[in-house]
Amino acid sequence: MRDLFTQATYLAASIFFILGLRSLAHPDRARAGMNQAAIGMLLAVVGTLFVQEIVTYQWIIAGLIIGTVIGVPLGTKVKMTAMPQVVAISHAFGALAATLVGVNEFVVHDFGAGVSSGTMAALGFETLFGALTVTGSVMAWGKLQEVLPGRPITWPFQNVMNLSLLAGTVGLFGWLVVNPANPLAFWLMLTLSFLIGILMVLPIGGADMPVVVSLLNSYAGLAAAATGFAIGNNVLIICGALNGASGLLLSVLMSKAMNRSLTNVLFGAFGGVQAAVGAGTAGLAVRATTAEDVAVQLAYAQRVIVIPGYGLAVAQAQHVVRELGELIEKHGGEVKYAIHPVAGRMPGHMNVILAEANIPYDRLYDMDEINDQFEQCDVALVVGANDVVNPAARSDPSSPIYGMPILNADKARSILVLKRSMNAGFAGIENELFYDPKTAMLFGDAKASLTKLVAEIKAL
Amino acid sequence: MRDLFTQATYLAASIFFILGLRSLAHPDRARAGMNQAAIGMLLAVVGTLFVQEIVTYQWIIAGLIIGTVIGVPLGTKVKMTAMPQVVAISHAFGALAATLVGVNEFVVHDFGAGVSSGTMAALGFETLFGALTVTGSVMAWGKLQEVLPGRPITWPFQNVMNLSLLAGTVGLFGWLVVNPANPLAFWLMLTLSFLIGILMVLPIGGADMPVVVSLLNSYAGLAAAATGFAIGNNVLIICGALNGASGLLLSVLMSKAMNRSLTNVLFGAFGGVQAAVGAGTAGLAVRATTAEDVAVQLAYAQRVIVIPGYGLAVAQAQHVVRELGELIEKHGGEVKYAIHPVAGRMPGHMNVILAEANIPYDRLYDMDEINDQFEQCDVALVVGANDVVNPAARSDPSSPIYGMPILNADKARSILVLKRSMNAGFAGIENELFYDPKTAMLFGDAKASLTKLVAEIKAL
Amino acid sequence: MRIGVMKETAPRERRVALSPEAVARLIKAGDTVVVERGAGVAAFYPDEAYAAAGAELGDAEAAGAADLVCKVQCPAMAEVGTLRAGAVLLSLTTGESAAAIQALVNRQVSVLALERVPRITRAQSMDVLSSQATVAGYRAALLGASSLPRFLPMLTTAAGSLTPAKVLVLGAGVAGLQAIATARRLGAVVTGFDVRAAAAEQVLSLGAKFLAPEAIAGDAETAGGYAKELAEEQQQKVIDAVDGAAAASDLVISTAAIPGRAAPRLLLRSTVEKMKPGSVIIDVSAETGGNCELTVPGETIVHGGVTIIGPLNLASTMPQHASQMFARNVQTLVDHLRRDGVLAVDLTDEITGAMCIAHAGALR
Amino acid sequence: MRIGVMKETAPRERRVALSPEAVARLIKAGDTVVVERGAGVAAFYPDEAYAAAGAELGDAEAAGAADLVCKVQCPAMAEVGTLRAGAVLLSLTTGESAAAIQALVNRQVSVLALERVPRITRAQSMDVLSSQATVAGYRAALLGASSLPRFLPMLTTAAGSLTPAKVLVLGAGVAGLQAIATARRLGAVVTGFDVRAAAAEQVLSLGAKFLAPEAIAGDAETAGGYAKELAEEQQQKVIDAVDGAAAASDLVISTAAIPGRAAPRLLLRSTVEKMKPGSVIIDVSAETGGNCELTVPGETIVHGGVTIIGPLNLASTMPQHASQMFARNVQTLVDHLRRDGVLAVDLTDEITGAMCIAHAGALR
Amino acid sequence: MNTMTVIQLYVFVLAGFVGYQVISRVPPLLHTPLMSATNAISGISLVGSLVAAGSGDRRISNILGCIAVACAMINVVGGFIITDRMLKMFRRADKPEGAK
Amino acid sequence: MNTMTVIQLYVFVLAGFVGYQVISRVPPLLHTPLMSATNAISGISLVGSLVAAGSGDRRISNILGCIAVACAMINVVGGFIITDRMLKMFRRADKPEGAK
Ligand SMILES: NC(=O)c1ccc[n+]([C@@H]2O[C@H](COP(=O)([O-])OP(=O)(O)OC[C@H]3O[C@@H](n4cnc5c(N)ncnc54)[C@H](OP(=O)(O)O)[C@@H]3O)[C@@H](O)[C@H]2O)c1
Ligand SMILES: NC(=O)c1ccc[n+]([C@@H]2O[C@H](COP(=O)([O-])OP(=O)(O)OC[C@H]3O[C@@H](n4cnc5c(N)ncnc54)[C@H](OP(=O)(O)O)[C@@H]3O)[C@@H](O)[C@H]2O)c1
Ligand SMILES: NC(=O)c1ccc[n+]([C@@H]2O[C@H](COP(=O)([O-])OP(=O)(O)OC[C@H]3O[C@@H](n4cnc5c(N)ncnc54)[C@H](O)[C@@H]3O)[C@@H](O)[C@H]2O)c1
Ligand SMILES: NC(=O)c1ccc[n+]([C@@H]2O[C@H](COP(=O)([O-])OP(=O)(O)OC[C@H]3O[C@@H](n4cnc5c(N)ncnc54)[C@H](O)[C@@H]3O)[C@@H](O)[C@H]2O)c1
Repeated sequence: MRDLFTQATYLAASIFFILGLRSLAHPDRARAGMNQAAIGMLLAVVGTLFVQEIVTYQWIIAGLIIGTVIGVPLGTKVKMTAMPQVVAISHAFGALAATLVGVNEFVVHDFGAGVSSGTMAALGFETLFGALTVTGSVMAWGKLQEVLPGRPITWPFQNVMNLSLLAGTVGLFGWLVVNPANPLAFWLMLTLSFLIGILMVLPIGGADMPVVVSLLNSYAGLAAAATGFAIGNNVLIICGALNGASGLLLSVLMSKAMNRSLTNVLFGAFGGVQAAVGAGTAGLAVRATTAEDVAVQLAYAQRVIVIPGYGLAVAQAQHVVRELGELIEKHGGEVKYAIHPVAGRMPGHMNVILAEANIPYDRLYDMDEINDQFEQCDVALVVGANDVVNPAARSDPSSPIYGMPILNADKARSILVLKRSMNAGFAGIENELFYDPKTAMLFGDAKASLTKLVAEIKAL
Repeated sequence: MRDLFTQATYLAASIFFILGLRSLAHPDRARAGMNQAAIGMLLAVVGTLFVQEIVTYQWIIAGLIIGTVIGVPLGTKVKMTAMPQVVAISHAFGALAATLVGVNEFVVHDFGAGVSSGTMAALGFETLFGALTVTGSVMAWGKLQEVLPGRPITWPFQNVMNLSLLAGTVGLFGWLVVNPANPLAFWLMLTLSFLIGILMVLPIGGADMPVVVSLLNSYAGLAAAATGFAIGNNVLIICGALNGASGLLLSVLMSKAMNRSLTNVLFGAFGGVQAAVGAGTAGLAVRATTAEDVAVQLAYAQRVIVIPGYGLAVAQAQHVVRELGELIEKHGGEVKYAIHPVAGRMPGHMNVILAEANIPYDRLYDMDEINDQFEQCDVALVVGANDVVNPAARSDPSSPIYGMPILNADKARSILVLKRSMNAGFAGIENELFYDPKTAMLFGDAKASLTKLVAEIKAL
Repeated sequence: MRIGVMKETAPRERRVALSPEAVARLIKAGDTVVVERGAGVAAFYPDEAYAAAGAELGDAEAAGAADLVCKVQCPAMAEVGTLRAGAVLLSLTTGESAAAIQALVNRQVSVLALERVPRITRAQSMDVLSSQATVAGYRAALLGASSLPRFLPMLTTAAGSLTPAKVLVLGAGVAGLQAIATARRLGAVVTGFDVRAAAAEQVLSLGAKFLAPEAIAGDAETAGGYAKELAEEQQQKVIDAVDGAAAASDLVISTAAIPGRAAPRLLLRSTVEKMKPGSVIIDVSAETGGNCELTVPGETIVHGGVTIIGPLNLASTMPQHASQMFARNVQTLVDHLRRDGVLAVDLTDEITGAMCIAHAGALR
Repeated sequence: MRIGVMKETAPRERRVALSPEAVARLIKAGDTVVVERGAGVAAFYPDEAYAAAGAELGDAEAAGAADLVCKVQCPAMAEVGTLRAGAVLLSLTTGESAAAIQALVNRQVSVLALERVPRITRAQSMDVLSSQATVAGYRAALLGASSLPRFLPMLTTAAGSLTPAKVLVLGAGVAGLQAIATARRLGAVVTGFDVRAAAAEQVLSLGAKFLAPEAIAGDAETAGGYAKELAEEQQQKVIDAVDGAAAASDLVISTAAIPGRAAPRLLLRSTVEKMKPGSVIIDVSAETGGNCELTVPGETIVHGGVTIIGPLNLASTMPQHASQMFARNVQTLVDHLRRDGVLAVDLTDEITGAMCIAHAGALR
Repeated sequence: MNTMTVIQLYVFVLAGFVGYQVISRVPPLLHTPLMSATNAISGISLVGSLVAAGSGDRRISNILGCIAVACAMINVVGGFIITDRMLKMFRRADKPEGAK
Repeated sequence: MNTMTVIQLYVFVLAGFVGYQVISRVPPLLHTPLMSATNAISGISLVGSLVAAGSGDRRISNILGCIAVACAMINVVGGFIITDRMLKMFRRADKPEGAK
């Protein structure tokens, strides 16, 4: 009866987890969904407390209290900007728990003498993945927190070394499966796993840490699933599988969003294939983005100012830009068009083009009318404009456009630039705005890019 | 070892089934996916043949040969138009197999004396659902094949009668679970189940049979899952669950596509809530459709002729119609616009409106130029036009528009009309075209409908 | 059947009743067409084009001797003699003296008045009022744009931002709607106004705004789709509404008309005086007296910085396409009149009956 | 600083150098402005508007006595005397006799020529050539549309289908592009042509087509963004290409110009004779001799059914907005010339230096 | 209810989830082939039938099993063939070359 | 490999499928919260830790288990709180009334 209750809570918990994750597909429902998942967790814990094997509760209570006392401030006190680090460190703790459970199983079963090969395989798997996740997460935390240097750390023969370590660990694992009662092998494997976690993350750059954390998530999932197999616990298997699959997929998707493959992210430093996304005059970096990535940002923006330029006309993208504007408005945002006096190639070029798409006149704003509003604007969407948003006009007396008043796109909270390349505009000069950390570049023909954005926003 | 092999094939088969069904989300990959599923089925069969319980093969071979000899011609010879019937009948066979397995289990275990309550529950479930699926499918076949009258068959107190029968069956089932060794209850339950299948389908109209077949699919799935529980077979459980869930969802989706709820489809005849979708002057029926339903038709059409009318201008839908046209062209179709001389409310109204959306002049065709091309056109898309496509102008001398040349929309292979209601146009007269069996009506403001169509096509 | 096309003699009339293209269609249908030399020159249809289409070229007498004589304007007194006695005349009969009509009657000429084509669906392709009003509306908008000392569209340039012109179109019939469409195309902010209830939706369907004065009781539309005259008090409401809107506008194009009556007065002197210097009024209804109190038909006057133009026969200022459309209407009518290859004036016919104002020596 | 605005005396000139709005801006910046009575009337800016903006009204002498005198056209010989000796003059200097300039020099007037504003980004807002060319392009398209005997847009009506007019725009500079945009707005099928390579993309960016004659060797663009003269053989290729395109067009708007030289000849008599009767040529370059061989500057001639219009000073036909833009350019220039509230003619300045053609009693 | 049954319940629930998610992505156009496809897959009761037909316990088992096998086989063979024929129609009819 | 393990393998595979499908629908904007959410859920190893901490067999179990419980709890509590804080930012900030 007791067992039945536990099983029922486990089943319910699994369902809650799945539903919770599903709800993340909809920004509006996501929070409610995560509350569901939290309830699932509570159920699983309560269900476990009724398990027959549990005979004493003081240790449990102690652990729960300690964990809560540390966990709550960790979650609440940290600044929003430090979130990725916290996720990494919280992850390390979770993995440590899994590792400890594995070690415990090994220890209590007479140092392996009391387990079958199959169970040992599960146990070993658990310990291996758990351990490397622990150190890997700590390393990721260090890189994100800038305790460790953010740049990839490499040295000669690193590759050979890592591979041999890995081979050694796998060998030990195999030995353990064949002959479980082998404490030496177990402890050695554990140590090597910790080491691998460190070595794996060292050569990856700080900016790629989110991918790493997500991948470690996947490993932690596999460890949990292995625990589930070892102790015959379904909720562990299910959650483990969920995490294993989703973590892997997520890290692939994240790499893709950076226009790189997962292998490139993980082993990029070795092959020297470091993808140079672009470096500006002053060694500054350009942030290239994808329609997918910025679609939600636009959809949920409150105030968007569109800055059309010559490129909009060249791409004949006027109709699509109107569509995008309407879509943002349907999502509750406000869209204005900032018309620079010399945007385009003839006086009134933008007026003609936008009128063709039937964009109402009262959405069009003169430079003087709108220049004060950029500070409150969430996204400045620069469509094929260049010179008219070039801060050099304000700051660089040697520039041919010095003295021309410009649209204050650089004052916006974030800037999204749609153009085909890093090529210059009419005046033939570089534009610092594109290297601004707040700026994301969506490369491609403006019409194509806008069409993609529209499709992405509609698909939300 | 043997068992392990069977289990492995089962696991593989399950994965193949899931992947196969997934591929149905993409018309281009669907066929390949179904081949995968077929391989899965083969694997499952081969795996089963190695099961320890199987000791004799002649009966198996006989059954397989008979099944193939009947099944192949059933699948290949039948006309495309008779497909739904064949699905129904093939379904009846599958359900019969499940029922027979259930009966056999009951019989061989000493007429229930040899089974536990739990197993009996599974067995009973299997037999109950299997049996009602058999007769239900046969009835559906009859209605589709027009062996039985297609109209809903109803009689007084039908509702009360069906409910009491159902209650009786459930009662018997309960009795069996409590006391498995009860052959009388078993046979009675079986008979009642067969009866329920018949009675359930009788009051449903012939046109709704696809929904019924899909729902029976769901029942058959549940029966299979029950079998799986009874004989401890995972592939049966998985396939059963897949079918159970997908059949139910599919019947809900299909009902929705008809703008009705599943309950309305199943019990519509009782409450007299028969949804009158619309009936024309001459008792003809109007076919209302949804954007979802026609999106694929448009996306895959080769030749589309758009007929704009006054409603397009009223809805100010010119920009969206251009977008839709471009989308169809991206899918490889060809889009032309047929401009009737008096479409709209002023000479050249359509020209002005379409020019505003920048639809190139060479896509616009005069009535005389295009009237011969309707016969080759897959879809005539009538957007807010009415009088200019009214066949009464050709055929009804008493009509106020008699003698006016019209666009031959009625000659197209299919016609899709976008308007808000069944209201008349300028001339104030009914339009037969809307009652044409080839015509589907998408009701709503033209701009809203077109926007939906665009979104649906993009989501394909 | 023998068809004659006479050259127009009225001042400012540059159109011709049949274009070479229409002539070709008629000849294909079996008719013979005689065109007076030079008939199409003002509309940029040289005689050679007619000859190439298969027409005979002749003098006025030759054209007048046909069974059916086509003309744009009603023949003046001096021209009546050119027509064969007993011929059928197809032309407008507006703007001509009753005396000329009487002379035609006396000559046993059957007169089919083009402006009387009934407003039914089937006759749409014969309706010259619609086709010529289309031209007039387009020309009115162009004339307005050309007369304004400012841009119609909005323009943001290095030399400052120019606001779009506000255009008010009074009367949203065929001409009014076309004027709205044309002004909108040029980028103006357009408001339309009409007393018929159905007009509001039509104006909106062109993307323009509609000026809705306080509810005008009932609908001001007759069965034929034309407007009827308003009651005194309603008229006042209309004038008040127009007054405010016009004062805020840069360009007013007025096309309001009531068939058979003087054009309704919508723009008073006081309204004009409220308008900004540089504003323009194009009074398309000048022919029937004008919608504006100050309009002088056929002339351009400037009143307190406001230019008021009262153009006459606007369609004729775009003679080629106006003639092409006119000719297509006439040709469709001829096809309608032709029975087995011969001309038949069937007074019981819904269309012919309505058009015929004189037959067999008597006014009808 | 004291600024004077003189009334224009040249025939056909309806613009004024400063609008009330620009006057208000200058006064806000601390200047005093004297406006000659009636200076803005032709542009629909009444004297009251200037007074309301804070200007003093006076006669020509009062305006001429200012530190800085603003005018649209260069003062004629008779007007030179009105200017205070040593004043600074801000005006166009095209089209005026060298004698008048010499007289100004003799009077120690510093002349800043508005047409010489350098074509650099910073000076865009002072460039009257650009702003006035914008007006000219728009007006040329309107003039063309009004002069055509046919519709510009396509129209499908009960009276037949009318094909859209084909418009060819020669020279895709500021005026040409604006003409393209305006004709496109009206629904015409527009083709643009220019010898500068960059123009192709610009024409396409307006949704028009580009006529690309067989590769013209090298690029015909100078550093300033202007075109240079073509070699003989290239010139022939251009003429051939234009010949074919023009023959197929209903309306040709030609704006091709080379600064400081006669307009290039692009339309020969033979080309005009290939055009359809009723076609129209608007030769915006008439002022510098015309792109068409038959153009008579300032007149409208008809040659074989083709109307050829050689308008002079097109910008002035839309005086209100043309003046507004002109005034904004002038005002920005004045702001540029003002240093600590006083007028400073700094010849080392990139813009002032380029504009100054006479200073301290000497031509530069 | 033993552990085995419980874990089978897990399988059932998870498979149901998968089924639901998979189906909800299928476009309406393919609903009919989908119906046919799930029908074909529901022929999996063949597996149960095989065991019955091949068992050595009783003759009745063999007979019932043999009929069941035949019926299930009709379902499987017919179902897959029909589905395939339907899907064949959904190939993009003579897709224009070069179009993407 | 016993039947139990086999059937657990089914559970594993199916759950993997579900995970894959669920994640592939999450928009990129929510990838960071998603990462955080899966991290929180991976705290499920708490369940294993509880069993260890509560077992009566050996003291070592209790101690290791207690540490594991604490660690897992940090993961769970921290993870859920962080996720919630992130998601809070994604509410449509002061959505205009009446807009749908
Ligand atoms: N308005 C006037 O009267 C006038 C007249 C003459 C000159 N100008 C000058 O023109 C400039 C106008 O500034 P602006 O910001 O409008 O234009 P801009 O500075 O010339 O920049 C236009 C940008 O659009 C991009 N682009 C071109 N085609 C595109 C396409 N199909 N899709 C996406 N992007 C495309 C180009 O970058 P990629 O190549 O990387 O795509 C280019 O950098 C000013 O310098 C002004 O002085 C104006
Ligand atoms: N072209 C001319 O010069 C001219 C001038 C005067 C009269 N007419 C007459 O006008 C008619 C023109 O024919 P037509 O086919 O263009 O128009 P129509 O026959 O008047 O039909 C228009 C249809 O559009 C639908 N509609 C209106 N608003 C809509 C919206 N927002 N969204 C979707 N549908 C909308 C209406 O149906 P719902 O209400 O159900 O939506 C209506 O049945 C002819 O009878 C012609 O003789 C023409
Ligand atoms: N069905 C057909 O065959 C057909 C053919 C042509 C026109 N029509 C319709 O007939 C109607 C009128 O056509 P028209 O242009 O020849 O009419 P019109 O030239 O006689 O009048 C022009 C417009 O002035 C308006 N008007 C009258 N008094 C007014 C006032 N006091 N204030 C404001 N506006 C006033 C009228 O309502 C009309 O819209 C239009 O709706 C047109 O669509 C129908
Ligand atoms: N950056 C700036 O500040 C600025 C300001 C104004 C104009 N511009 C640019 O300068 C260029 C020219 O301006 P504009 O309109 O004053 O020039 P313009 O009036 O001198 O000449 C008009 C056009 O005629 C063209 N042309 C010359 N010879 C030709 C021939 N044989 N055939 C065909 N076309 C011929 C020229 O290329 C030019 O485009 C434009 O590209 C414009 O965008 C730049």
